[in-house]
Amino acid sequence: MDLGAAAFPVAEASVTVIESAPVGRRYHRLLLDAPDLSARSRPGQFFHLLCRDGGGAGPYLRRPMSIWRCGEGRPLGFLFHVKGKGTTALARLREGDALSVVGPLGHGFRLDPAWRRILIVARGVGLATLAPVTEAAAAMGIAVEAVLSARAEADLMAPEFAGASGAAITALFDADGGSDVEHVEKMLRARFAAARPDAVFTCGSNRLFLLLQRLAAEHGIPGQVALEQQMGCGLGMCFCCVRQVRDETGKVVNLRVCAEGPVFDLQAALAW
Amino acid sequence: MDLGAAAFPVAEASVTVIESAPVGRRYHRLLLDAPDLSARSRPGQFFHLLCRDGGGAGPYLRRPMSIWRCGEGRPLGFLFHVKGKGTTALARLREGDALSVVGPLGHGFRLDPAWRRILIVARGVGLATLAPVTEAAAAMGIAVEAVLSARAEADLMAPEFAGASGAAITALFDADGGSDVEHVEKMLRARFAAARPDAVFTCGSNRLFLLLQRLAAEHGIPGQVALEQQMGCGLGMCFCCVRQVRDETGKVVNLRVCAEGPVFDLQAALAW
Amino acid sequence: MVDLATRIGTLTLANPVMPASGTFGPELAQVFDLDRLGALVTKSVTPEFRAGNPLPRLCETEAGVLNSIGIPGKGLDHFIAQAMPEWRRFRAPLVVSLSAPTVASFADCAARLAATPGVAAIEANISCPNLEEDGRAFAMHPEPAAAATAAMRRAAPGMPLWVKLSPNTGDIAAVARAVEEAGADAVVVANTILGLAIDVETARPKLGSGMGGFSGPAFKPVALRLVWQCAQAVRIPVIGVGGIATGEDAVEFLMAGASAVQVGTASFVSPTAMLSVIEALEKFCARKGIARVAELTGAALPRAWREAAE
Amino acid sequence: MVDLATRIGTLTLANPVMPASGTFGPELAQVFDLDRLGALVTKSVTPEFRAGNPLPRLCETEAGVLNSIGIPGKGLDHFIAQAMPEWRRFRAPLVVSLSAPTVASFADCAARLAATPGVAAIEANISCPNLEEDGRAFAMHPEPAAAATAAMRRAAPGMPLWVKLSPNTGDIAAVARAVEEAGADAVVVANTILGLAIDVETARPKLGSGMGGFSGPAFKPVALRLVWQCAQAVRIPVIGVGGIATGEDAVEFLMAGASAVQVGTASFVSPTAMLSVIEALEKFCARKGIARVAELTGAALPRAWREAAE
Ligand SMILES: Cc1cc2nc3c(=O)[nH]c(=O)nc-3n(C[C@H](O)[C@H](O)[C@H](O)COP(=O)(O)OP(=O)(O)OC[C@H]3O[C@@H](n4cnc5c(N)ncnc54)[C@H](O)[C@@H]3O)c2cc1C
Ligand SMILES: Cc1cc2nc3c(=O)[nH]c(=O)nc-3n(C[C@H](O)[C@H](O)[C@H](O)COP(=O)(O)OP(=O)(O)OC[C@H]3O[C@@H](n4cnc5c(N)ncnc54)[C@H](O)[C@@H]3O)c2cc1C
Ligand SMILES: Cc1cc2nc3c(=O)[nH]c(=O)nc-3n(C[C@H](O)[C@H](O)[C@H](O)COP(=O)(O)O)c2cc1C
Ligand SMILES: Cc1cc2nc3c(=O)[nH]c(=O)nc-3n(C[C@H](O)[C@H](O)[C@H](O)COP(=O)(O)O)c2cc1C
Ligand code: FES
Ligand code: FES
Repeated sequence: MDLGAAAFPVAEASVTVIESAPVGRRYHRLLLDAPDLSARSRPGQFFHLLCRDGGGAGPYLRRPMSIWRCGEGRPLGFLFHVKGKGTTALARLREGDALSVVGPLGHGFRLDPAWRRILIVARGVGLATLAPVTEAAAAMGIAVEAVLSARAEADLMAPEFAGASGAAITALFDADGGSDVEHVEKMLRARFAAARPDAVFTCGSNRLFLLLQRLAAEHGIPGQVALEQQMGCGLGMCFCCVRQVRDETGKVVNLRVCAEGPVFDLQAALAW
Repeated sequence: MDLGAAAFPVAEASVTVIESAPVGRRYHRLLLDAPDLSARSRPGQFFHLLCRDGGGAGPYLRRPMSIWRCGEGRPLGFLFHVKGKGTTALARLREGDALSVVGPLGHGFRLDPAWRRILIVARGVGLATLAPVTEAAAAMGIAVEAVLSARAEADLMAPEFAGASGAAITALFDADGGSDVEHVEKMLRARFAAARPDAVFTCGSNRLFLLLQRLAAEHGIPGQVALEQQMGCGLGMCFCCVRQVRDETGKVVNLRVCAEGPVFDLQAALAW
Repeated sequence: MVDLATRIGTLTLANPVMPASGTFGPELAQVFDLDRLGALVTKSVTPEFRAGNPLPRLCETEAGVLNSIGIPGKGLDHFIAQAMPEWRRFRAPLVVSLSAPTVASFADCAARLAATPGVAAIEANISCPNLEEDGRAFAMHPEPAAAATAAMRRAAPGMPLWVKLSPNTGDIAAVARAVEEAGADAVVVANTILGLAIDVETARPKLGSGMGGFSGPAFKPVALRLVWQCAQAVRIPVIGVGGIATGEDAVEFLMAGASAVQVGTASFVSPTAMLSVIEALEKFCARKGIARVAELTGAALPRAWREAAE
Repeated sequence: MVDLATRIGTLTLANPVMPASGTFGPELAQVFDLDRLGALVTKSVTPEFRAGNPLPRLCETEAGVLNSIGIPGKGLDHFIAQAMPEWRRFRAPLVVSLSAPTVASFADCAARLAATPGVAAIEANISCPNLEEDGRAFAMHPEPAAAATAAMRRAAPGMPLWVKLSPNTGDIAAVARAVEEAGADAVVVANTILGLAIDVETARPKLGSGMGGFSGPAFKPVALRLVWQCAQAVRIPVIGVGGIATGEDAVEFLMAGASAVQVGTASFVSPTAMLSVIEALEKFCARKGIARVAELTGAALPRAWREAAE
């Protein structure tokens, strides 16, 4: 955790929804009035959200959600796939409703000021997790190239990804075969040859993760991956959210996505 | 049950709220668009309401609620005290929301066309249960006198009681001692002497019930009382809603408020 | 067209959905055609008149209810003379739930019910106190459960005999095996589990009689586990009950090894719940391309995984 | 000012609210000052390294959760060497939950914990499989429960010893009496109850290991009943746990006979739940004019009614 200076770095707080809007056919975004939490949040961290609609209906447990927008003086934002009970309740929230959040949680992405250029490979709503990296990189003068893969054009959400970062985006769609692993491999190899990135980042697809892991290893490029796992407590207490990760000695151990992650070293993480 | 002609006299139906409004400080009224159910409902019957606010939040079991307004071509209405979890959820419903109702249930009041004049004694929200009697009596040319007892003027709801029936209302308030049993007894005795009613009706207060039972017995006037009891099924299946009632032979038996009631003979019912 | 028929021993039901004892009565015919149910199950009948327990008899909890009704009723004579003619108006098979204070009384009553036209099966509610064992429920231990079952079996040889087990035992599989060996045709799993709620304002239990039986959706994970354990312990059919409110709930119970299901508390919240369960079961099978609902039975048991692995 | 202090044997806690084992860790210090709690309770420590159970390890139900975490951990040596220094940073008394596969191992581990500075009490989690009894949990029957308790009592004579009981037994009062006689200073009632959930799309249990432990608000009525039964069976303090999420829940458990309460699953939904419970308890007592929270203990038990009646 990036503990910062606060005595209690993680807050349980009730905050107000300032925007709630559908994005494309299957996604939704929420902006929250939470200046203190937004300022404390770092790209790659997440919040644990109590998914209760305005009337109080929703599933018993909280749902983990990556920070999509954050920063000093900006609303705290989430962008999510409306999938099951929890996200459906979240999507029913309206401007002015209260939302209980716990966070910021977990370890976020690490950006090295020495880097000149990074490459992001994201699929589906994985782009929500990586979106704040583009802005943070831009602010540090690091150029961002992104390869976004989606089912179809309506699911791409390129503006939601890039924000004001000016990232250069290549879009791949299932429909035209553009997102096939072989095709992506060819494309990435060409990129690596043309302008080798200083680091790679990924989230949202097991197949793209495996591909990027392999190519990055081959080219000796460091990388980071944000993993997902079902959560109970979100804080590191229940041990239900483990993923297999290789430790320094190469041994496979179970690490908690909420506490040791959600961002892991690209080569240490195992496929899921 | 007044079964009527329908194959299934009791419906489980989702109906639409057409009005939802507070009444005084502690009460609330709901009007529902349910033409068929409203036409089939009789004064003294009740519905079992699923108390879920617009968001689906509310207690697990339904809540029994007397019919306050009903009839051919009229909305189905309920008037209730906002008391606990269930009624709070009900009061949160808004115009256009759906409400699941089961009913009409139970045996209502019986009115004899030969009667000329009846007397109603109600306290608090008990008047909601007796309100439709005034209108039914008016329609049959039976004069209605009503004695309404309430904590304070704001809780009286005389217009909610009388509707368009033209009932003659005497109001009694706790504040000025008007609702003391001794005072009510004196008043009722004077009425009985001046213009003996053909029948008496009561709901809402154990003390007023006992008083009316005693006076009616003394004067040989038939009467009816609507009882309340906590319910599970509302249909007669669970036996949780029993009250002690004297059967024809004078033996005290447990009868189900939902199935044998909620309206019982004034002399047969026992105090609670 | 999905075949919804299910067999419980010699009895074939048109579909696997029926009410749970004590949460059902002919009164529900005011709401829908009861002949659409797989079977009808009466509230428990006792040999003698019983007034029932003190009030309040029911209280609400998080997603469930506690009850302590106390099996009020007018006794077996009255049941046979007055209630049976009413039940015979329905075509769906009638299961009479029977509760008695001694082994001998269980046997007597079973014989009388077996001689009553219109009784399709007896469901023995052995969760009641056993007067010969200090009031401990028959269903708590294998021996008294088997004794009651064997006595009923002898007294009513031809009559389908279901035995309803209790969650208030440390080893329900052992009880299930004991009643199977004693001649039961099916086990019904399970009755309510003992629970308690306290009114903090009065410092008294919320139910008039203190503890009560816990049921409803909150109880479902426990009931489902009991069905799963019994289905692996016996060869006779298991009838699942506890917290079932939706078609999906029913599918879970069937997959855990039940051949049929009972719906109890859910009917209080939605009197038409059983119809919804039947319709949803049919839709589920159709969507999954399952021709007979009976194929669902046990589909999630370890033995099914092993078979799938072979 | 309400006096919130509570006594568990020789140990006095500043207030009766503490976490339930396995749902708590030093990580919660990121959210609030853990020294505001009556005690700290570690997740169960086992003698050896354990990897834990297959995924998924948790699933949601109606108002509750099922878990099958499998007590992953690095073993007792690591706990004493690495975790204890971290725990010693807190001032609230530390209760170490201990789980072991044999009676001898329970005794060994208890002796080692008794020799470790900073351990205020041992909570023996005897719901784990007993390798000497075919894997049946110690807590299922009085004899093995008493054997484990007696062995720990001998191995760690001066150390406060709490024994955590399981709902998965037919007679928890008998188990409570047995561990009391074997020397326990308190019983913790109760661990999770066995439950199951099935994914109807895949026809597989929702938890990787099949059945799991059921906890949360849906479990509360059963846990409260277990506390009520144990409080009437033993003279040692009972610590209540199961579904507690609010101050009112805690009052119910105290009135049912508990001297303190533990909060488990509720902390997942609200990490500050324990603070809310402490504050609400204090407010409740103030409103009712109760000077000491300890007066609530047992206020709803039949013996309290009888005393009131006299
Ligand atoms: C650290 C982290 C960050 C995430 N960030 C985002 C994000 O920015 N946008 C987004 O759309 N999704 C994100 N997810 C996934 C998101 O948490 C799930 O989609 C969500 O929990 C689904 O809940 P549901 O009730 O709608 O779906 P259901 O399918 O009904 O959920 C059932 C259960 O499965 C769990 N679950 C289902 N899918 C996932 C998943 N992919 N990861 C973890 N648990 C899951 C739920 O939490 C719940 O416990 C993130 C997950 C993690 C762990
Ligand atoms: C046949 C019948 C007709 C009724 N008609 C009306 C009416 O027209 N207007 C009105 O305001 N109230 C009426 N009541 C009472 C109404 O049902 C209760 O006020 C309501 O159930 C309270 O629910 P709650 O969740 O808000 O309160 P809570 O106090 O939280 O309820 C807790 C439990 O107690 C039960 N309960 C509480 N008070 C009563 C009561 N007086 N009668 C029965 N059960 C109760 C609830 O149903 C619930 O099970 C009627 C009751 C019955 C039986
Ligand atoms: C109000 C009520 C009364 C009950 N009465 C009986 C009964 O008389 N006999 C019996 O065997 N079970 C009785 N039960 C238990 C149910 O038949 C069923 O086993 C239990 O409620 C679990 O199912 P459910 O969760 O679907 O309600 C009763 C349950 C309730 C809620
Ligand atoms: C995820 C999880 C892990 C648990 N691990 C343990 C454990 O290691 N040792 C133990 O004694 N109890 C364990 N428990 C049981 C709890 O301590 C507690 O007894 C139970 O959850 C009931 O309380 P609750 O409803 O407040 O959660 C665990 C419970 C959960 C939900
Ligand atoms: S969610 Fe509990 S440890 Fe990660
Ligand atoms: S409420 Fe069930 S019998 Fe009346």
